[in-house]
Amino acid sequence: MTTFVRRYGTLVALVAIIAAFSIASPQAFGTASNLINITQQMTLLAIVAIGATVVMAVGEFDLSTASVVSFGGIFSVFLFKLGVPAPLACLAVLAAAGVFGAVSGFIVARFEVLSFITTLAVGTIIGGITFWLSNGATLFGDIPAGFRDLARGKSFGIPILTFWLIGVAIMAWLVLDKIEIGRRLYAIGGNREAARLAGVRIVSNTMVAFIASAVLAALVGMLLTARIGSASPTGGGGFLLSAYAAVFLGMTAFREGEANVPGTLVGAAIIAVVGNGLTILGVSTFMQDIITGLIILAAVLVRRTGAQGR
Amino acid sequence: MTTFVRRYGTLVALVAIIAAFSIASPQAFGTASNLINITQQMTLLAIVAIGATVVMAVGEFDLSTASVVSFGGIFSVFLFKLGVPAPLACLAVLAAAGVFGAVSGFIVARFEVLSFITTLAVGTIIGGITFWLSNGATLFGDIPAGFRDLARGKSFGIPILTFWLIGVAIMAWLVLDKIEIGRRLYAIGGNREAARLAGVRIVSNTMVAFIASAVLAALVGMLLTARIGSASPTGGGGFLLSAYAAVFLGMTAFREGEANVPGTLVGAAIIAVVGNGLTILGVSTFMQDIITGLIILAAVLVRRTGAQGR
Amino acid sequence: MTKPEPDLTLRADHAFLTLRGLKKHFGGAKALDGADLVVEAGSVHSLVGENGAGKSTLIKTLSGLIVPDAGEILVDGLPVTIAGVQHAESLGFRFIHQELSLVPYFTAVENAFIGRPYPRKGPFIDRAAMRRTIEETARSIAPDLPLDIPVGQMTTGQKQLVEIIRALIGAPARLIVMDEPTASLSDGEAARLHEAVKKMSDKGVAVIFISHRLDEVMQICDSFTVLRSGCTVGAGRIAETDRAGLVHLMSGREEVRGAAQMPAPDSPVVLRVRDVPYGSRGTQVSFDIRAGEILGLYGLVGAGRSSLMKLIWGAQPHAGGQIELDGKVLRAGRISDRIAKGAAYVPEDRRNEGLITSRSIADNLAVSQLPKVRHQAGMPWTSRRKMVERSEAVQSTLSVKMGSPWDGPLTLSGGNQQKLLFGRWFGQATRLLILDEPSRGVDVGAKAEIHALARRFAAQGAAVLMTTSDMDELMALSARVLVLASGEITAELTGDSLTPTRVIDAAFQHQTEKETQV
Amino acid sequence: TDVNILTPYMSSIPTNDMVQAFKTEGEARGWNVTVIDTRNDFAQLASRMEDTVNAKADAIVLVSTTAELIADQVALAADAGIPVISLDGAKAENVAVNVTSNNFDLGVQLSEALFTALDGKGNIVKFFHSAHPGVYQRELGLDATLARYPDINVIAEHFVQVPGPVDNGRVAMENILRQYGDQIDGVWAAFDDPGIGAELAFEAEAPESKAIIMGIDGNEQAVDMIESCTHYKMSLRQDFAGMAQIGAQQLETILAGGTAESDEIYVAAVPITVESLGVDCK
Ligand SMILES: Nc1ncnc2c1ncn2[C@@H]1O[C@H](COP(=O)(O)OP(=O)(O)OP(=O)(O)O)[C@@H](O)[C@H]1O
Ligand SMILES: Nc1ncnc2c1ncn2[C@@H]1O[C@H](COP(=O)(O)OP(=O)(O)OP(=O)(O)O)[C@@H](O)[C@H]1O
Ligand SMILES: O[C@@H]1[C@@H](O)[C@@H](O)CO[C@H]1O
Ligand SMILES: [Mg+2]
Ligand SMILES: [Mg+2]
Repeated sequence: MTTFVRRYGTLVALVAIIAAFSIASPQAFGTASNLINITQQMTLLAIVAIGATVVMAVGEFDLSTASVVSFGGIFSVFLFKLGVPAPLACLAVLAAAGVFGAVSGFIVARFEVLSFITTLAVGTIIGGITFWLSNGATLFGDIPAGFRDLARGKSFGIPILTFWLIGVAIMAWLVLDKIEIGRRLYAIGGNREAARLAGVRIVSNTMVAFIASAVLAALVGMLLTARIGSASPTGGGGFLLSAYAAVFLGMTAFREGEANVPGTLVGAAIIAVVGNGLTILGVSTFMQDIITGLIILAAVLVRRTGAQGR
Repeated sequence: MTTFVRRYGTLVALVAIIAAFSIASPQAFGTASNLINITQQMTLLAIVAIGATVVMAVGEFDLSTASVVSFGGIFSVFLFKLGVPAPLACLAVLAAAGVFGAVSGFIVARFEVLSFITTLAVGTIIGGITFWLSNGATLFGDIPAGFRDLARGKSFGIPILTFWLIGVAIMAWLVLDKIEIGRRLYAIGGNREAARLAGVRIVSNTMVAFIASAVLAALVGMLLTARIGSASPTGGGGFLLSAYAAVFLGMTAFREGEANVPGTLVGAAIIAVVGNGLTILGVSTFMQDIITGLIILAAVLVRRTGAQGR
Repeated sequence: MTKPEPDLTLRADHAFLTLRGLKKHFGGAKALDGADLVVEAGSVHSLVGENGAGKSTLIKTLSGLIVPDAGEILVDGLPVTIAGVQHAESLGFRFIHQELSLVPYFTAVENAFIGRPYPRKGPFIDRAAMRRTIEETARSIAPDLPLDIPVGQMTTGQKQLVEIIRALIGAPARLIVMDEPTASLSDGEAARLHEAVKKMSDKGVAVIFISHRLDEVMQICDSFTVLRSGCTVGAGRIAETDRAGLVHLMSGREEVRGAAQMPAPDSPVVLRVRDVPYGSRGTQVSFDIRAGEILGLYGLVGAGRSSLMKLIWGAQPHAGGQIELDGKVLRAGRISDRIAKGAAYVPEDRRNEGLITSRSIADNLAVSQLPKVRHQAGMPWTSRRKMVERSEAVQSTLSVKMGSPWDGPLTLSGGNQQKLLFGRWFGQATRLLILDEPSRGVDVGAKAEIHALARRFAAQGAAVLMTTSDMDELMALSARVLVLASGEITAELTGDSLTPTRVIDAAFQHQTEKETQV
Repeated sequence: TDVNILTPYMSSIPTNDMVQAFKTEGEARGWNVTVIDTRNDFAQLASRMEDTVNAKADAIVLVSTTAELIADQVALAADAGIPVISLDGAKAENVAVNVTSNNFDLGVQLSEALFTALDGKGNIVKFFHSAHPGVYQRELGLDATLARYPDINVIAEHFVQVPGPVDNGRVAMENILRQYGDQIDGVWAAFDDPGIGAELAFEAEAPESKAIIMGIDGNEQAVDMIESCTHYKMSLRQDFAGMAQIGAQQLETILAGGTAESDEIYVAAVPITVESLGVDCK
């Protein structure tokens, strides 16, 4: 029992939180439709967090994420305004993001510059480019309906956004856990020197991780734009810390100390559920913050209780 | 020569940047009064960054920094509005911050929860408290002139804020480099398990580091309020990433891979000089971002060129 | 092969691998200074030399990790430039590096495949096939090794076994280089490794075997090369030399070996351990160590020796019972309390538990004794001058081969790193010395120094508790031995009953019991 | 003539509109206009203000911020003889003129319009952001108006997160809808962004709802929603172009050695509604 709690503590915490809110608000919170809706609300955060998970698998941070999300939104609308057809525009956005990721990954791995400062610098540059593309303004109009449909509406009663989440999560899980490259990324993250001694190519594999993170962030930028119908040059600002919170919550969830996709999903779900539940209960903003902080602490500590003291 | 560039690369970069701006704008940038003014402008960032340096010495992050800065400003004005005398109010603010730091440090060290998620959660709670104290609004009025004088005016032609920077930097440098506790903190940061087995007390020393970081952040919150004459519940938001940028720039500056006070000062100076210089040259915001990012990359890469490839 | 050939370099044309005139310097230090090595196909070749002689550096040139400044490498008589790890792998070279390099979150199975082609089912990794591949090898080398737990949770010895298995699986190798593979193995496991080495060489695989355990070198190797200060000073066939000859070539000196001594019968008890619950079954242990005594702890890999020593050191709180030092009760789980009362500890895994690699040598030597390097008593200011003095004292007493005290410890060779861990306790009035594999990876000369040191501590009235996997060392230092098996003390041997055979029997006792029960 | 525009809120639509409009006005007068944005960071705003003074600019325009928040730096400019004006700010010492819509009045105007449309009774949801001094004034305007409408109830309120106010408003509205559903009669948005989010939530979760949304700014996307006969019924457009124009005129006078007309000039806001846009939603 204690072993169970220790092993799956964070998951247990999620279930407990859902149970508690369901009891507090059976009609509004504890309904199938609300729970389904939460999956849609958590999608954007979760996809950014999955990107962060891949980068953390190689033991690095990507702080350019927020800028890339904003860039993804602005650059797509910028291209629409130029009359570029939607599919082409989407490809261009993802490709540009891929280039940013490749640059960060290359600098980090080839020159062994700390990823923290590298991605902060690259993120600042991307922020500048985004401001330049948008003139600092929120862009609205000229967004094709087909593009907007990427993130709105439902199919079989399930929000389209939820399908994106499922798709990205399965892909990332397969890549990290089921195919060779995932093992290489984790080897680099777990012991870079050992991986190098074993002949794992550090530069190219690290680049792959940063490219994945950037491409997913840009995808989120586009989905956000599709969802709200406009793009702001600072629209991605809110994602960075919450995404890493989700990853770190998830690192305590299943495998100790390793960023992993199922864990990140649990982490993102905790954040989304708490936000949803507290708003439904009408808790004031400052109380929401205090309670959210306490719940996150509790969720990571539940794993720890009973762990041997030092 | 190359060894010199490699060893002091980031410092060389700072000097080069100052030289370049001085040539570009001899009347406005390259004057003694402007350079002195930069030391004042960098003070707040640098003090937050010094706090971050102490936490990074034990190998941890403190992401509650931004919230504590905001808290420091709001709580002091809140106390002034209640009529609490300034010296008492300042002590109360620092003490409260110390308690926050102690809680984070204790959770991180005693339960071995990752500092990233711990301080994010604690920061969220502090943010909630700050909103509650301020009702979400920017507070002004009722700030005693004596308090405001802590951060304005000059003495012997040097801004008062610059004295704060000098004082805090010297203190922190002595603590980290000259007295015993510093060696203990670095030992923990270098190899926590080895330090523990060598008899270094992990919990109490880690708590000291987090307390230092929180107290310095709260001090900055008060100095900020004294400087601009108001306190916003989100006023500290801009400090987090730049402070860590300064620390990471500094880690490449002198001692490889170790956060250190002189390095952090160089890092903070680079950020401040670039911001000041580009504004004086009238470079537009987005171009400022792009150039700032490139300069930071160049500053860390200059250290790396010639370093053996892998 | 009828007539023995004293100088193998003369027969380089028959060799599978030849290294000629290798040079490599790090800053001012010459790690290799004209080293030669000739290895015949299917032979087990021993590379010996003192700590810092350049052995590890030499083999790193073979793995492509280090590019030599001068000299050439010939494979099958043809010169090659080894461009990197993968190139070395493609030449059929496999390596067990001296410092453990494993991914802590990965299991043994996952670690074994890093950098190797994975078996696949469609696009996916075939975990079952991975496990099957390593099971076979694991069975012959280490039947008890848990394959499915993260290696971070394993003992040092178990990790060592994982490294060995890793080098043995996969595409057939032409050369396996083992840099001190047995440093943390006890005789049982080492014997199994020796068999495996034999099997490989029978199949025509060449083995370069680096070890400071000269007895095993004599036993399993065919030929040898001796390095001194980066230079080859001798080579030949093992059959034509002896242990003393090797030692002489390595150091130019003779080997000193002492004998274990019992303390005087009336000497007081220094360490008293009473009813401390320990091990998975929570059995209680009790024992005493008297002033001047070196108590040995023996057991197989994973028997629980290190855990017991850590418990006494206060690294984990114990749930009951009592530990006393000089009659004073030690606070459970409080290391600083023990240091204050004069206890000292040398951990077994120097990289992960011992050294703070990001800090200088001087810092590593001062970290447990910071008040000793104060400018002035009572003030917390640290004196750099005193730190340097302390480093110099350690350097000369233990003959540590090092540059500046402000260099990082990773610039030292493995054996010299080990000496730093001893140096940490210099200048303390030591009452209890806890040694976990104290001479792991140190050369015979330094081993003698370490032994002399342990004896000196004991002679000054300290109690010494030592674990070693090296039977010679055990016999040389301890007149009383506790044997652990699966977390329980299975025997206490002393006097006439203390013989290597009895010790090993007791260590295996539990296992045989388990087997007979099944 | 070097004119520096300083603002902490360049990414907000109204601020941006105003900055662009002023830039056009200034350039037409042959000024060299530089824009500096400090992204919500007031410490930086203070520093950049000092730099501008050091660089000896000829005039400073503060946009969307209260000069009181950096009073010392404004005084520094005054000492250096550099005129400071503000747009969308507040009256303050050393500021020659503040051209603005009266934020408190905007709040009252919005509340009146919403409550009248609800016939003086009903439940409303409030989206606010008190951290912004101007937007906070609107909240005070709401409070003052509420006192006169006892039958209007604020059943839920949400502090909008910036950056990302649209999506934040949307998620909050979705969740509030779960709890209150049909009980919601109106949405009061202190600025258009969360109102847009609320409309998106209604579209997805409660298209049949009779609730109406009103906001402030005349944000393009909000106007588009009003025009499309959604729940969005009104947005108060601040006349940013007008403010910029008046501001530029005043500054021109000051630079020519004259003085500003008054220390504060109000520019009236224009309600944008279905009627004013001339669409038929029947
Ligand atoms: N990265 C390095 N930087 C500086 N000096 C080094 C470095 N690596 C090795 N050396 C030096 O080179 C010499 C040879 O070291 P090496 O590790 O090859 O010795 P070794 O024979 O393997 O010793 P041991 O038996 O202790 O493992 C030593 O004096 C060591 O200090
Ligand atoms: N960090 C850990 N987490 C979980 N189990 C551990 C850990 N360290 C050791 N163990 C287990 O505890 C048991 C005893 O380990 P211990 O290190 O005391 O053995 P040992 O006799 O010193 O072995 P070795 O010779 O390999 O060092 C082993 O079965 C090991 O698997
Ligand atoms: O006046 C505007 C507000 O309406 C809001 O959009 C935020 O920015 C301010 O400048
Ligand atoms: Mg070696
Ligand atoms: Mg052991």
